[in-house]
Amino acid sequence: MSERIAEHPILGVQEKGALVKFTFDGKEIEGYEGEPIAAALKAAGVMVHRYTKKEHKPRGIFCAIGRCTDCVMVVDGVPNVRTCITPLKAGMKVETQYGVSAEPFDKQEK
Amino acid sequence: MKRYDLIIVGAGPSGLSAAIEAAKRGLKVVVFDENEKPGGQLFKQIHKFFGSKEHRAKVRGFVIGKQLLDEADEAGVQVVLNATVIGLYQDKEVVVKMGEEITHYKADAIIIATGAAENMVTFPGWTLPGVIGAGAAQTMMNLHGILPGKKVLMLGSGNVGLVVSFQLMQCGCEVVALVDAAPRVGGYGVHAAKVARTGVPFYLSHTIVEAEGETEVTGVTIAEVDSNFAFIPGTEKHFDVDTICLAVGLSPMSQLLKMAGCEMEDNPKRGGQVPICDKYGRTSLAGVFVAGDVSGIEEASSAMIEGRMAGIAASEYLGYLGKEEMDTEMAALDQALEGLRQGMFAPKNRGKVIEKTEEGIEISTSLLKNGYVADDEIERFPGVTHKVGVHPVMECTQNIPCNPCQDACPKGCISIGENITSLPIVVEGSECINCGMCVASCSGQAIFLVDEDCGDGTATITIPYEFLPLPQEGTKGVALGRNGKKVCDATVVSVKSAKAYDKTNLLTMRVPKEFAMKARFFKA
Amino acid sequence: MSNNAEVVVIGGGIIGCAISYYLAKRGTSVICLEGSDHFGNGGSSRNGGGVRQSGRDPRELPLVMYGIKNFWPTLSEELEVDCEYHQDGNLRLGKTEKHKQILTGLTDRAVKVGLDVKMIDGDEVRRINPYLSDEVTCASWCPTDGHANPLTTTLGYYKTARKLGVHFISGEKVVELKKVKGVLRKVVCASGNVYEGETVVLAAGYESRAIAETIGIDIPMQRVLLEALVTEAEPHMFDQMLGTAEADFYGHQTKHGSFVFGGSSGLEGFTKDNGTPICYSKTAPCICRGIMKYFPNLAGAKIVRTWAGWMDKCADGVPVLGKVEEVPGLILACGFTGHGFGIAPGAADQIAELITTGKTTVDLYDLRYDRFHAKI
Amino acid sequence: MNAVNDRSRDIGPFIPGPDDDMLICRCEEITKGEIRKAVHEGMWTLTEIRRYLRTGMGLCQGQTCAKLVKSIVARELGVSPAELEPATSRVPMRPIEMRVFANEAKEGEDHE
Repeated sequence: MSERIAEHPILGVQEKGALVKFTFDGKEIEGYEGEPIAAALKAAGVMVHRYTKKEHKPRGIFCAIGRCTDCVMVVDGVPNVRTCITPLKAGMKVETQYGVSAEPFDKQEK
Repeated sequence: MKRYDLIIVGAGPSGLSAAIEAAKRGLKVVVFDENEKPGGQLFKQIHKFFGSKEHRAKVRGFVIGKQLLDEADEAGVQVVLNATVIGLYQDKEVVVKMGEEITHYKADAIIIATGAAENMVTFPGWTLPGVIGAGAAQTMMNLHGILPGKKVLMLGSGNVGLVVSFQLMQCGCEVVALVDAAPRVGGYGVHAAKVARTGVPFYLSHTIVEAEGETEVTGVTIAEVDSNFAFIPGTEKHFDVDTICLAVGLSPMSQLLKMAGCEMEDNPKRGGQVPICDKYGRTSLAGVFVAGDVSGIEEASSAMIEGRMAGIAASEYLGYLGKEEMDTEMAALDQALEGLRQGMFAPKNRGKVIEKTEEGIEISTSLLKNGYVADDEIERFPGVTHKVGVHPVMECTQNIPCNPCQDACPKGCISIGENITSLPIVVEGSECINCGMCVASCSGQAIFLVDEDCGDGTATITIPYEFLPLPQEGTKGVALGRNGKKVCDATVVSVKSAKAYDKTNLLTMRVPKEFAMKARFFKA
Repeated sequence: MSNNAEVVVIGGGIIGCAISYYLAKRGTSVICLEGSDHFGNGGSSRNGGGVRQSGRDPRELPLVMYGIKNFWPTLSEELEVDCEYHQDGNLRLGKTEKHKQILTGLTDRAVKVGLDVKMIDGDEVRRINPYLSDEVTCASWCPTDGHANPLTTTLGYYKTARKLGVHFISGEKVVELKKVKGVLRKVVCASGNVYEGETVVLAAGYESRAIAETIGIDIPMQRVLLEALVTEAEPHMFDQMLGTAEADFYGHQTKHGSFVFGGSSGLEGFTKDNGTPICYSKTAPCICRGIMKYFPNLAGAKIVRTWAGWMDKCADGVPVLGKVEEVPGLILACGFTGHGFGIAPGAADQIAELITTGKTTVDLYDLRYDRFHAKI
Repeated sequence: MNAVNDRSRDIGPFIPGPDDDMLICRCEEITKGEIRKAVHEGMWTLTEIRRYLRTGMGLCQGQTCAKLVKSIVARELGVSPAELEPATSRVPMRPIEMRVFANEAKEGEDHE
């Protein structure tokens, strides 16, 4: 089963932007321009958006409306970007966030 | 500084309704909303609304959203999207973030209509990816066309939990269980029944022991709880799921009011921290009004009326409307709001255990415990009658403010009467023409057209059907009972889709006649 | 519980809590009254966390030097709370010739009192903190300065003093001080409760003024709203405390990773309030612009919170500390003028020493209440 | 507001609970045990808890955990959650980049 809803019994076929490419941790994947980054990642099967600073625990989408800030990632080098409300653009570089950095913990100082 | 007569924060049902009323009276109104799309939660609500005509009943939430937007546009309201109000300051000043800049605005009156935020509940593993809010699920599937998960466990049997469970199934997810720590289903019985009859098991007096998984949810264990909400050992049940959806209530999102120095109170009946306000939304700060969930959690239908009230009150405050005129308008709205605040789910009845309907009929205990009315209970409700030929069977068993069915029947077969919360009855001597309008118009999907004896040993049952793929005529499958379990084999006789049905397809199935009053869902 | 104690401390901020702590440690019984609902609710929770000596008036400098030498380095262990004390120096930044003059003046005066502080040029500033922009052309550099967490430090004093038996009461707003037979004894609250002590310490920030007036003492201070902002956690950048020549911007990066920066819009003292320390809509943007001139690479850092607080600005910019000759039994500890956090341990210890022994290790003469005179 | 609150009132000893390691504040990763312990150390208001532990001070500013913290503190103090004043709300309502906060639009512009 696809992660995207092809046709919805009430909403029909949803309008989407152009299909574009972006990278997630260096891997190229596709999503629709203008949809939230989190939606494109979810469609591609990505569940873990970040690992927490203190306990290094995985987090993903939780509220999906920009409030809980659990889904933040490093986007184009900027940490703490709320992916659930940030529209996808072609060529975006999306990275898993470790603490507040895109560097995995074992490569971080201190 | 740019100044408006009225600034409204939040373009949801209450904010837009307020804006329309104020703009119609000549106020210069702007509505700021942080979202990309207006309408607030309306655009995630794809079910048909309850209420009566004046409450826009039987119209789907997202369509109401569009209607409100059109009306706002017509009235000259300026709706600014992607505009986050980051603060409410002294002198009725707001600072709004739009794109790469912030702007200061002042207004002579402000209406805060920021809605609500979801409550959360903790259990081991609640921070794992795959544990999501019910609002998140709605956002993903109804706004972004993404499946929230494939196998989902829903925690919470309030209207949100029930409605979202149904929506999850509509987009193709499997809902493995609906769980609530409370001993009774919290939401409308009709919402529960339409979920239960598809085969979703309800676990009341149960809650989550643990969400399992290393980097994401792979399973969940629930267990029964006693009256002190302590787990009963040995009652654990495990489900393989990839998603756990939390629908455990809403809290008013009143932070802007608090930061501005508005007098607040913690009112559990209104869902938490709310501004102290009168019934028209006037707060302790002169010229600052509130409307909708921010002043107390209710349905979107009530939020729209509250919004209209606040819009009118603000118009009067600024001298665009005389006091007498306001009083007249408010009287009508008071009545409309009062109409919605009736029945067993009314705010005044929150927390009360209601055992009998207004008609004196015992409420179905199975409905409250299992999500469906048991076969031996259904006959006691007035909408369930027997007749030769096709006739409506209305499995509406709780007093809720809703009456579209009585207007839907062109032949006047159905009556609710004066009291909007009354259970529908079949009008004696009326003649059903099998048009299906009642089935399609029932927001609770609780009306069926049944021909109990077609003369050949079979019966036909017409059910509302809002799933894909749509079964074709001649499809053989099974009929499920109210409890979601197979009762017999069934064949699809016809599937009707009409514009007037508004996306609710009417599926008619043929079953052996002894199952006429038992079969309520079709599974291919 | 009894309403009597050897000492009644009015004010549950860091000064009041720390005095209570150092008194309790010396075996003195203490009642500490806080007017608001929360301990540490005034300037104690609303400051930049600076623990610095440089840039201070020579009259209060010995007291803060005493505190940095004797208390700050071991405070976390003593209070059993992470005070997040960092002694990594303070850069007081300048961009113009005028700034340089101000900083040089401050530095010269501090050196005379024995502080290790010197002027450095822009290049050296950027060797210490490579993130600073080229606009910075000079700074004073004091390596023994630092910063700490005002929230945990203040509540740490409260917690530890409470454990030692100090009787803390919040929501107890003092409305009157009363003498008994010529000596201050009674502390009357809005609730109707009356507390008695042999000594009464007034450490209630700006509120001290109105309370002192009830016994005929007028402390020349004003209330000024100061604002600050906090960013999201950022990767670690630097550990120094920062300030500027004109004191228009100050702050540091916390252990948590967030930056805490205070600043001003120039309209302070004229902004109004609605009874709560509410932020002024134009200040935070102004602080942001200020910060970005010093730290261009923080432009993308997200602000998660802004806050405002009142400082008790004394007429001559240093606190009023010590006994009041004309009111036996009264001790003042207020008027810290926005820099009361770093000095708190030293000041509080000395007040406790004064109460228990009648004398102090550090001379408090320059900070006495009787110092105020007309200029001509 | 401003009710007299004697912090020496006996609320009983801190008794460790089986779910003390449950995470409550998702942003700052503060556990139930830490919150309960703070109450016994004298932090009796949500504002004090917040300042002492950082609950609700993270990226989401308490949008998710405020109600949870409130119920834990109330239970520990033996009072009703409604008696506890929520911690103050602060500008900005959502995280905002410094360059954006700094960038005040010219006055009087419209958004047609």
